[in-house]
Amino acid sequence: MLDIELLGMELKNPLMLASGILGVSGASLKRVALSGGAGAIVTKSIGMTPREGHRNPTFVELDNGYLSAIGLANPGYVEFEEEIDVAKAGNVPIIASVYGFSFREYVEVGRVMEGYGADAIELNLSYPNVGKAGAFYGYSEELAHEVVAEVKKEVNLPVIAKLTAGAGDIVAIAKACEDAGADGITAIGSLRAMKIDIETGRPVLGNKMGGLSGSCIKPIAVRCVYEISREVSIPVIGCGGITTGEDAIEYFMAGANAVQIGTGLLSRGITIFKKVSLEIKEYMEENGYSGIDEIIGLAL
Amino acid sequence: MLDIELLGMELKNPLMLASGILGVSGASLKRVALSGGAGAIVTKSIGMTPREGHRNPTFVELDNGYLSAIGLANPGYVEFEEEIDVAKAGNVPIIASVYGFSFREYVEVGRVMEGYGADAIELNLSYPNVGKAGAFYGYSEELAHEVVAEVKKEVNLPVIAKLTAGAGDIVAIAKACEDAGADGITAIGSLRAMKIDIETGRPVLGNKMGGLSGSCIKPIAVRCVYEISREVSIPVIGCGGITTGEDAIEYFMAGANAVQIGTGLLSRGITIFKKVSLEIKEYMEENGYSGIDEIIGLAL
Amino acid sequence: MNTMEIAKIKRVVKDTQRIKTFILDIDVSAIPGQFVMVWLPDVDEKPMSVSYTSGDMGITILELGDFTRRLCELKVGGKIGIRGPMGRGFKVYGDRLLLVGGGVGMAPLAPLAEDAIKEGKEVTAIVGAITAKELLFVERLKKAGVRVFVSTDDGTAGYKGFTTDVLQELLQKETFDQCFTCGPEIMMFKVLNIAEDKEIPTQASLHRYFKCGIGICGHCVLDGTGLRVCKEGPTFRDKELRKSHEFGYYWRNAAGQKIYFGVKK
Amino acid sequence: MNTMEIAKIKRVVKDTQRIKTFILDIDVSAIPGQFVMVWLPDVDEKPMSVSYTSGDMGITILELGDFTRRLCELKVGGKIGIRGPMGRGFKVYGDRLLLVGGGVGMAPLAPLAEDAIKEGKEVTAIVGAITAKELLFVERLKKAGVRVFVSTDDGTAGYKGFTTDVLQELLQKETFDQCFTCGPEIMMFKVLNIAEDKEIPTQASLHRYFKCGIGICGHCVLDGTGLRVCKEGPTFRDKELRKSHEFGYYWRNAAGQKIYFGVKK
Ligand SMILES: Cc1cc2nc3c(=O)[nH]c(=O)nc-3n(C[C@H](O)[C@H](O)[C@H](O)COP(=O)(O)OP(=O)(O)OC[C@H]3O[C@@H](n4cnc5c(N)ncnc54)[C@H](O)[C@@H]3O)c2cc1C
Ligand SMILES: Cc1cc2nc3c(=O)[nH]c(=O)nc-3n(C[C@H](O)[C@H](O)[C@H](O)COP(=O)(O)OP(=O)(O)OC[C@H]3O[C@@H](n4cnc5c(N)ncnc54)[C@H](O)[C@@H]3O)c2cc1C
Ligand SMILES: Cc1cc2nc3c(=O)[nH]c(=O)nc-3n(C[C@H](O)[C@H](O)[C@H](O)COP(=O)(O)O)c2cc1C
Ligand SMILES: Cc1cc2nc3c(=O)[nH]c(=O)nc-3n(C[C@H](O)[C@H](O)[C@H](O)COP(=O)(O)O)c2cc1C
Ligand code: FES
Ligand code: FES
Repeated sequence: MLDIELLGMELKNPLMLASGILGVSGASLKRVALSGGAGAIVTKSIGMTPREGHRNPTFVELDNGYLSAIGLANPGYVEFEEEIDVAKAGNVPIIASVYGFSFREYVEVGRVMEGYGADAIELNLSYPNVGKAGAFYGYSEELAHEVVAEVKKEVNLPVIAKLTAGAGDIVAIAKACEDAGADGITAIGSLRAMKIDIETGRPVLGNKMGGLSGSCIKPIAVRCVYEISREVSIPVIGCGGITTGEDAIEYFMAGANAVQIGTGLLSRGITIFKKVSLEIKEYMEENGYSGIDEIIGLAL
Repeated sequence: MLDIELLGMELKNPLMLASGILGVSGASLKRVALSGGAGAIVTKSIGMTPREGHRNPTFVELDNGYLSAIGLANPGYVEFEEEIDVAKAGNVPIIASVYGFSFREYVEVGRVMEGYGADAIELNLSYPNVGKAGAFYGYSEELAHEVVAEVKKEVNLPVIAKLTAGAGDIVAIAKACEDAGADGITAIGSLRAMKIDIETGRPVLGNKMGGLSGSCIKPIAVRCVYEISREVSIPVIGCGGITTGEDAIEYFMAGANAVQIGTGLLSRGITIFKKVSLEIKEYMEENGYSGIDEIIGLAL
Repeated sequence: MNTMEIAKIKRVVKDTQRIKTFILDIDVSAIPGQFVMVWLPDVDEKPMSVSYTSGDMGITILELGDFTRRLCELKVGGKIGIRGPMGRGFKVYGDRLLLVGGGVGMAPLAPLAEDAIKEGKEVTAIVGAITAKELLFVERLKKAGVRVFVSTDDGTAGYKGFTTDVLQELLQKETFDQCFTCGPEIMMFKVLNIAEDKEIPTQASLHRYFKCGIGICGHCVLDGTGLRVCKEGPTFRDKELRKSHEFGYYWRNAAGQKIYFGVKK
Repeated sequence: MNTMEIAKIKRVVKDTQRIKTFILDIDVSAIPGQFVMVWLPDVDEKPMSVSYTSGDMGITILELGDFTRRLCELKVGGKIGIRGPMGRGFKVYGDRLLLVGGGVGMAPLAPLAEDAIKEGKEVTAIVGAITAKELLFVERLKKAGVRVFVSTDDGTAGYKGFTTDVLQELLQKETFDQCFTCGPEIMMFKVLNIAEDKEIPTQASLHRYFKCGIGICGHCVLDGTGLRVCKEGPTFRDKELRKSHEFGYYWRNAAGQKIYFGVKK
């Protein structure tokens, strides 16, 4: 009932683990797939060299969301081969998230991930916390177009561009990515934000600025998915603030072909994928739907 | 203890009513000043011609914020003269918010508001819900520069540019406004977002898209204020999600010289300005501060 | 929190040629005089008084413009969105109550009457309409034990003329502890004047153009007082209305422009 | 919700040359074995075991790198941020308990011992350090009624050698219902092996590089099991650790790269 086909991959349900969430090691990814019930897993964003990331605090809980500034900490693409190997035992499609400080780096890491046996590549053009990586490319139609085009030239896997709502016009950027050959769009990454502790007068995050995730960004993310879905013909993957089946259904109705779940794991545990799957099923049964495709884009 | 001087205006406290909140008539503005205790009041955004705005629903309460799409409904600048007259009995500075569909309209309405005796002008470059008004100008450095420069040429009042975080680089836009002669910056307006009702599969707002306000946008708005304060030398007015003294203090620490309160009125009533003033005072007394200026920019 | 709930229509009653009552499958436990915002997806959302306040809630609609026409097309099983109950309901404290309702203005008054009778109060109602076929809730009131006077503009039932004529006559002979009124604003304005002469405290339920319905946009604010009809109202005491030079003279359209009921004051 | 609280330092105790205990003005009611994330504004935030778990909470810090040096400079009245208590504490069910602590690893074990004694259990502790002056909480344990064995690498106090040597000897003569250990991972690895031989169920408190501390970033996850040290840990049962080929062999640095304790397996 929940199974979908997406970019040539067979997913038992349309719920993916979002990048950067329990995604830095194979053991972790495998657990989310097997015990958690995710339909696909996206790895932590991987780059050319090992990165320690920002100093702590790298994660703060807010009243209605979460701030994070991990700083793209990752072991680098060389050491990540073993992690992908281990993650494969999770028996669900693996989407390798890739970041770079140059077009060349995106291409290089993408190629290597293909070699490791990833099922698709997600280009992180949405990360708000590291200078010339991520959102830097996602803010500009030209840069977004070029990075996608370059990767497409050398990588044969489906390529998904993950975008940010911080860009003035996310629809224009999504179209630029589609033009450049992107096979799908993920919307959205976390939004640049901060928290100051008023007792000490200091920004709480080690990096001062971080990315806002969680239920507070959902209305913005749903809007992005809705606007993008109307303008592109490639699949759109929704992301931002999903904790329940109702949240996911809202995304499908806005035109999402699949969704990713990140910080929702905090309130509902690693098995959130199983729980949300059940909730979607219940809704579908109550309302007489027999396949996810029947609700996709209903609100458009 | 809370009084400030801002752009030549004397405010009994640094808490202003945000534009579009109870701001469409003089009686309403006067009540917010007298019973509410606001230090200054910003009018609804006024344009050249009467506008009925979008169809209802124009306002929806979400889990941790509010969506609105009033659509710049306003009686037009001709009829607004009486409203400003009535509002003056509130005995606090009146900031006239102005929008236009062209540079000329911004200038024209600004000039007329000056004639009506407003104390300052706030250019709405942040409104996300009406095509070629508001955020349209706030998304581009060039347009923002030009609209401010044009208004400054013909209006002698202090001119404040109200910006949106939807712009790719709000700091660049703030700098463009400062270059063009803006006397202050308000950050931020509501953020483009939407809500779909999953029982009916329809977008809830009459306009489908709306602006997100309330506590969920505070971390983004505080970040904008922090980043802008570091780069401009004109006063910055913080706006977004303020409901308590602690919220306001966070903005001051991020560099805001004053703040605006909008949807906070829903949870704390019209007297929110009095309540927040008291909470700020308490904090200052406990921590040994004697003036607001001592906490402004503390976290920078 | 004031979130929207999707309700199903359980029953539709055709009260008059132009008025229908919709009974929904939700219980909002409203105080008579409170309203809900009624959402018709892709069409509009407007305030409606709760005409059945306990148990399954009801709203009673006069077909007027586009929104109410579309609403009145709905059948049993149809879904609408409901936000509420909102605003301030009527406040009853006396023992002898008088209600004056014009047209669909009976909607908030009928549940008020029923509740009052249940609490052992004596209720008299003056119900007016253009014509006999448009009289609303007369049977409902009688069944509840209300003494009912009727007036129609065309004389097809009861007194030929206005509710205010009946009111004036009635108050020659009797007095009441409280008066409640809902209907065209000109009528309510007159009711207030007449009742004030006789020193009967009166509450009126106002209609204004609502956008947010929750007290934030300011489009329903009354001049002179700054009070929000959606929040401090829609029911107001005579004393509150006396402070508003707007009441009885003008209202504001969706743009916030003043629209005078008659000639400009 | 796991929000940060700002705490004031009420008391500073210099436990050894390199270890200090900070008593704060907040009560987090932690279970021994749980940790808090300690924030030093503008510096860093790191996990620390709660060493005084009821009443005013305490943490006990070994000066090691930049963060702990800056922390140890703080005086009474200084402010730090605290998130927690977090993670899973030790689970006590037996009556004869054995604790094996190395260095600052005594931090979570001391409150465990005190609580157990209060509940009438028999507690034996093996406390190890490099040298006599670095022995932590020996007096505290004795005062609570714990039977204490001491070992130092240099023989300046108690047995000259490792805690594991004392353990091996002790288990020749006696047995226990449960064993708890915290300290260098190589030590804990050996303790597990020795206790397993004697069929004594053991719980160990692990150290890993924590970023989020709350179970979302994945940086502290153990290979082989996928368990998060910050969430399913930091205390683990021997059975859980046996499933991880990482335990005793390597950890991951801030970048997530494997760092081997000794030679690569
Ligand atoms: C608190 C409150 C309770 C209400 N309860 C009910 C109810 O129980 N039943 C019911 O049928 N209606 C009720 N209304 C009115 C309802 O909300 C609609 O305004 C009305 O039904 C018109 O709807 P429409 O969109 O179909 O017509 P429209 O197309 O909006 O209007 C038709 C005509 O009515 C005029 N009009 C619209 N609004 C106003 C106004 N506020 N004052 C004066 N003239 C106006 C228009 O100018 C137009 O000529 C209530 C309104 C309020 C504020
Ligand atoms: C659950 C938990 C509880 C803890 N409780 C305490 C406690 O009660 N008291 C206390 O003093 N410390 C405790 N720690 C350790 C503490 O969090 C810091 O890692 C430690 O104090 C080093 O801090 P630093 O930044 O000053 O030194 P750093 O500069 O970070 O490190 C100094 C040296 O230690 C090494 N190192 C750092 N982290 C690890 C690690 N995870 N494994 C192996 N080697 C490492 C570094 O490589 C370096 O050589 C705990 C850790 C965890 C995970
Ligand atoms: C701790 C953390 C780390 C993240 N790291 C990455 C990352 O490396 N790459 C990326 O594309 N997104 C990253 N994100 C963003 C998430 O993938 C996701 O887009 C965001 O959290 C919004 O989804 P949510 O509201 O479901 O959490 C990270 C988010 C968090 C909370
Ligand atoms: C109902 C409503 C109407 C608004 N109308 C305007 C407007 O006309 N002009 C404007 O600049 N901002 C308008 N705003 C945005 C607010 O001024 C403010 O920037 C936003 O609500 C964020 O502040 P808050 O979180 O305190 O509400 C409106 C907001 C709401 C909720
Ligand atoms: S309708 Fe918005 S304040 Fe009343
Ligand atoms: S430190 Fe982030 S999951 Fe444990």
